[in-house]
Amino acid sequence: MSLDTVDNASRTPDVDQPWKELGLKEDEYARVREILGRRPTGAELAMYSVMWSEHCSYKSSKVHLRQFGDKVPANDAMLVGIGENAGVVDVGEGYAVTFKVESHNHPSYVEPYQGAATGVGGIVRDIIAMGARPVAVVDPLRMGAADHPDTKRVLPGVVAGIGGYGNSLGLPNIGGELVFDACYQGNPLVNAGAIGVMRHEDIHLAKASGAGNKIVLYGARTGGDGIGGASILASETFDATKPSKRPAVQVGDPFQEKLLIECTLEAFAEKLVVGIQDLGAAGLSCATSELASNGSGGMRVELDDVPLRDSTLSPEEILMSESQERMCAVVEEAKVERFLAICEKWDVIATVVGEVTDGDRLEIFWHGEKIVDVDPRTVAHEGPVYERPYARPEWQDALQADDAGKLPRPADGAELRAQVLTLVGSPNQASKAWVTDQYDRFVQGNTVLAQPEDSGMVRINEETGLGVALASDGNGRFAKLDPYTGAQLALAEAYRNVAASGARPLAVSDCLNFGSPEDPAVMWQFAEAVRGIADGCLQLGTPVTGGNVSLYNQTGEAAIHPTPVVSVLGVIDDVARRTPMAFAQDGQLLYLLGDTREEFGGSAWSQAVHDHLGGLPPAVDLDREKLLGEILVSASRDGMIDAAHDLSDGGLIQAVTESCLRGGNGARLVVPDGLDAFTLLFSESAGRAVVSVPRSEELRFTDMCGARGLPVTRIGVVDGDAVEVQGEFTVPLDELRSAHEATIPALLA
Amino acid sequence: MTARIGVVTFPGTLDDRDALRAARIAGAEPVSLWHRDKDLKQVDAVVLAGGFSYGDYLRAGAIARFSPVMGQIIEQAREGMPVLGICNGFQILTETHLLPGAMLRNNHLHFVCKDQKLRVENAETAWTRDYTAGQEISVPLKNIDGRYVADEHALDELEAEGRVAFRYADGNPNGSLRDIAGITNAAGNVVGLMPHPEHAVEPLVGTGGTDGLGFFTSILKKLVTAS
Amino acid sequence: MARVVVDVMLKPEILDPQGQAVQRALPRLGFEGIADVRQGKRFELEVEGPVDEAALARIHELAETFLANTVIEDFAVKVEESAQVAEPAK
Amino acid sequence: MARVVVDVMLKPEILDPQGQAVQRALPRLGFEGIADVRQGKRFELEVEGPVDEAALARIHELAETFLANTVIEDFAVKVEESAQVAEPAK
Ligand SMILES: Nc1ncnc2c1ncn2[C@@H]1O[C@H](COP(=O)(O)OP(=O)(O)O)[C@@H](O)[C@H]1O
Ligand SMILES: [Mg+2]
Repeated sequence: MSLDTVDNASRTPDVDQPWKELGLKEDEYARVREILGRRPTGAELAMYSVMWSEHCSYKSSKVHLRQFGDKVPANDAMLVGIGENAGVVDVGEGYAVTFKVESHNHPSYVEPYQGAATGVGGIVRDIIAMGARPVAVVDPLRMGAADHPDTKRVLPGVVAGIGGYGNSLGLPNIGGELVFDACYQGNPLVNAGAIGVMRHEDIHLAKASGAGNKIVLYGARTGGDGIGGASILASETFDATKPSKRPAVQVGDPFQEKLLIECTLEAFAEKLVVGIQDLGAAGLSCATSELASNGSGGMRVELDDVPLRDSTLSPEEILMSESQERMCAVVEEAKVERFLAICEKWDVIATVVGEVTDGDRLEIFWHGEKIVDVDPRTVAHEGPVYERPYARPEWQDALQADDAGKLPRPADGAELRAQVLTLVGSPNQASKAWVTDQYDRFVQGNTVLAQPEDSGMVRINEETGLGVALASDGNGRFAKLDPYTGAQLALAEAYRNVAASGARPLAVSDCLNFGSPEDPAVMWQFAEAVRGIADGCLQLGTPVTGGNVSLYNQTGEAAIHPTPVVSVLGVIDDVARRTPMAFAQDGQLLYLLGDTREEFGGSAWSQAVHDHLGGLPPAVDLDREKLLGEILVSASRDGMIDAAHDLSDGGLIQAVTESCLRGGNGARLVVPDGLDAFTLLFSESAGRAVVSVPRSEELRFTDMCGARGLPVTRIGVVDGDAVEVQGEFTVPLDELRSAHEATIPALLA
Repeated sequence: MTARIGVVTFPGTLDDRDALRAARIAGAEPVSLWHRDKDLKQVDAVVLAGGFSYGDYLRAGAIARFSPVMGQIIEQAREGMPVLGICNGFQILTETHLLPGAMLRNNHLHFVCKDQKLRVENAETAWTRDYTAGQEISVPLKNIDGRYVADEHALDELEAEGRVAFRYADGNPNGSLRDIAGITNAAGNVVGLMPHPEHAVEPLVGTGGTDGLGFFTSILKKLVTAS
Repeated sequence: MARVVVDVMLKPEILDPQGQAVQRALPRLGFEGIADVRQGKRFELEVEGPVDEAALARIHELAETFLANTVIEDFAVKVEESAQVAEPAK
Repeated sequence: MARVVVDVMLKPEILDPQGQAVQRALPRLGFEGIADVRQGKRFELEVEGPVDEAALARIHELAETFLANTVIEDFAVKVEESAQVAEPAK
């Protein structure tokens, strides 16, 4: 097949093109022709099709995501907002922090180890592309039913992949989630997040400006793996003689990525970089068109200069390849030599593949012929936008009417005790140490809190103790019952987790995992969840700085539960003041903060004991969350509490169990007036936390809560080596521990 | 004048900055060494830190052993310069045969990260003098290739000569033969262990203990009194 | 008892970081003239009973569904002539 | 270009948990009649120039000093008859 040049395309308008196989719709292809005023070349078609895919263009979600920009709360901390590789916030002392969560769901189902590993690799490159040193990763995970045989294939592979990649990069894993539910059976969710730290002056953006500046491609060679993986395309369409079915899963090379981190940071430190972009989904198509369209000029790229692993690749394939561990930097001509020398020092292959021009076109050449000549904005930013129809599904009413409050409750103390053991040993409430022990949480020597604490916390300034905390949460069951409230509950929980550790919540990133946008019911769930997060962030004063959308998590007609995962980043002036979750001191008083109501819809109890999902999720009161957060942060700062644990799924008994086991101390609980034992232990009312208060601080603490109007109830004391609920039952810690810790290892043995 | 402790960075080394920090906290002057250097910058002792040198793709430590800096380190170690290999550093030391045996994939096949109790068996090496024999310390363990193996004869010899420097004290985390967590050469200047003392030098971070600091204070005292 | 060997290698178009690491180290060790290195896995299965077509078909299936992930790997099943494969190092 | 294969296996007396894990999984997958599984590494070297005695001797040395750790591993060097080894999965 002869080369399809721009000239050729103008001369042969009627050639049949494989736009359909590449995933474009008829009207999208027509629009490409209209934009170009001719038919696209094969290379241009490749670029438009990957960049206009759902994954890269956000064409179904864009109209909703705009709310994150429209409803931004006033917040001085925001330095870089939505639209860049990751958002950046000011954390004080001249430091800035960037963080983001992304999904790698589909690849992780097909090849769990490499799919998850390359998910970590991708998010870490987003962080370095902002100019930051990555300092930690997190991994919110959702798997099919715990006892399903395929879970045994997927989960260990995913965990090994996340560990294998993150551990090899030297990034402590400081948090995540593991939730099992049959709804994720064919569509496990592998979300990976990362945090990076930089000085304000080191913030870098993805833009190519300054005519004459060079485009340097560095990192791994480009290979034939993962071509069009973003839009899950086959590549045969380009040339039927090529090896068929190029796999859309890539093998990651964490060693190469570690070198990329070090050499990129060294180049930043020497101020050699004008603009920078990582290569992720849509590879070079994305990097070149985004760099060019964010900058002031045009760009010219010589595709022949791209270092290849496979010399038979066609230009279309080179443009679409998603080979991992590659970055693209814009460097002034005079600094190119030094940039290449740093790459050489780190054994990283680096090549000048083009330059910034003073025009406004992105032009790509192959064997001396022009094969791409486009306005880069039309590729990167002016893709299709869909107003997909959405509608509240008919079944929603019936689901909400199936009230969990009507489920049979335990008849006596003995049954209550049995249900407590069932709950804390159920797969979703059981200890996740089997997973987290496979992650290095100590590397870099700055980890203050990690699993199983409420949030992960790392120190960023050794001298002053300045630190940041991150928590990621989501509850698909709540979101299924009511997506708006469910999304706000995820936000509230992450916010509360950060505050419980003593850090002040600052900013939000989200990863929105949903079914097919072509289903109006799913689209409604999505719209409601986005609205919930946007409204919630406005009220809490924490801006959304970025995020990721993963759609089509669906097998046949059955979509996953709507699963918005929300990450909240917090800051703490001195990590010495962090609040751990362990009840470490015998004799300290236990206080429950917040109101406890009869709220069991979507609760862990309704799942673990009755396998039930119905009713309404707990009510959200974000003003209350804010107040609770302020109290928790003040109490930590002033040394009034020694331990705090937020209450979420599993309610009070889950929190008390975890804090007791962590500290190796028991607790004696008394049911306060106005509550029954069952509701006290299992309700999942939001806006609550349990704290352990030294007797000397009791008055000061309760006075503070009283003065601020936060309900505070004394519920017991840290004591002994059992958890006792007075008048109901006693469970020795050992028994709780084996129930809590044995479940996951047994499932995966 | 205080002692200069060099920490080697191979491509893929991860805990180099932690080891430099630990040396500094102990009062030494930390010095960065680069894998391509042939010059050891007049350091008094060397730490080979943890990580995945050159990706550890062939075998942990196998490629690092052939790097330029190792030539000098091997030579000077034979002449008595103190060398501490932590985790990947220990793996490198076995690949160079400065220490006997080899490290294999953990018997449970998983990476393991935990707070590990160790018993100090030999408190007379250059790196363990600030401990007492039989003392139990707690430091982080984190690796996937941490299973120490050697043939029976070599193991017997290690035991007979008191060269088992550390043993796992609260359960064997990886199937290491005879619970061996770390060993020393006959002269006591070259010590390797899988757990990470450099992550246990500050009360707030890591496992929150400072049991690992003794490695760095031991060497400092030895070097400063010797000079 | 017969030995059946299953070799599993990454597909040619897939990045092989392990093989690359070995190859990059060769010049430093003074080895030249090796154009490419790929690293894969070798499984040695000791099979009870006769290694007939049926047995091989089953091992083929085992390789395809379990030992290899055919999204990224190819495999080959071979019956070992002699049981003595690896030569002990001297 | 000729292909030389180096197979590296753990010595028989050394515990091979990877092989054991495969073996333990077999009954669950419905496979019986496999008495033992060992897992090792396979290196495929593409050699430039003739694979004569001298070349093989050098590869033998490479295997002994680098590809295998003879404290724990045995190795075998073989010249591949045909270049087509791994059969592509269907
Ligand atoms: N759910 C979301 N919420 C907020 N911002 C989002 C969301 N999804 C995507 N974004 C933003 O849109 C931009 C493009 O996203 P993405 O394509 O994932 O980034 P990248 O190209 O770095 O992978 C980013 O700035 C990202 O933060
Ligand atoms: Mg990006």
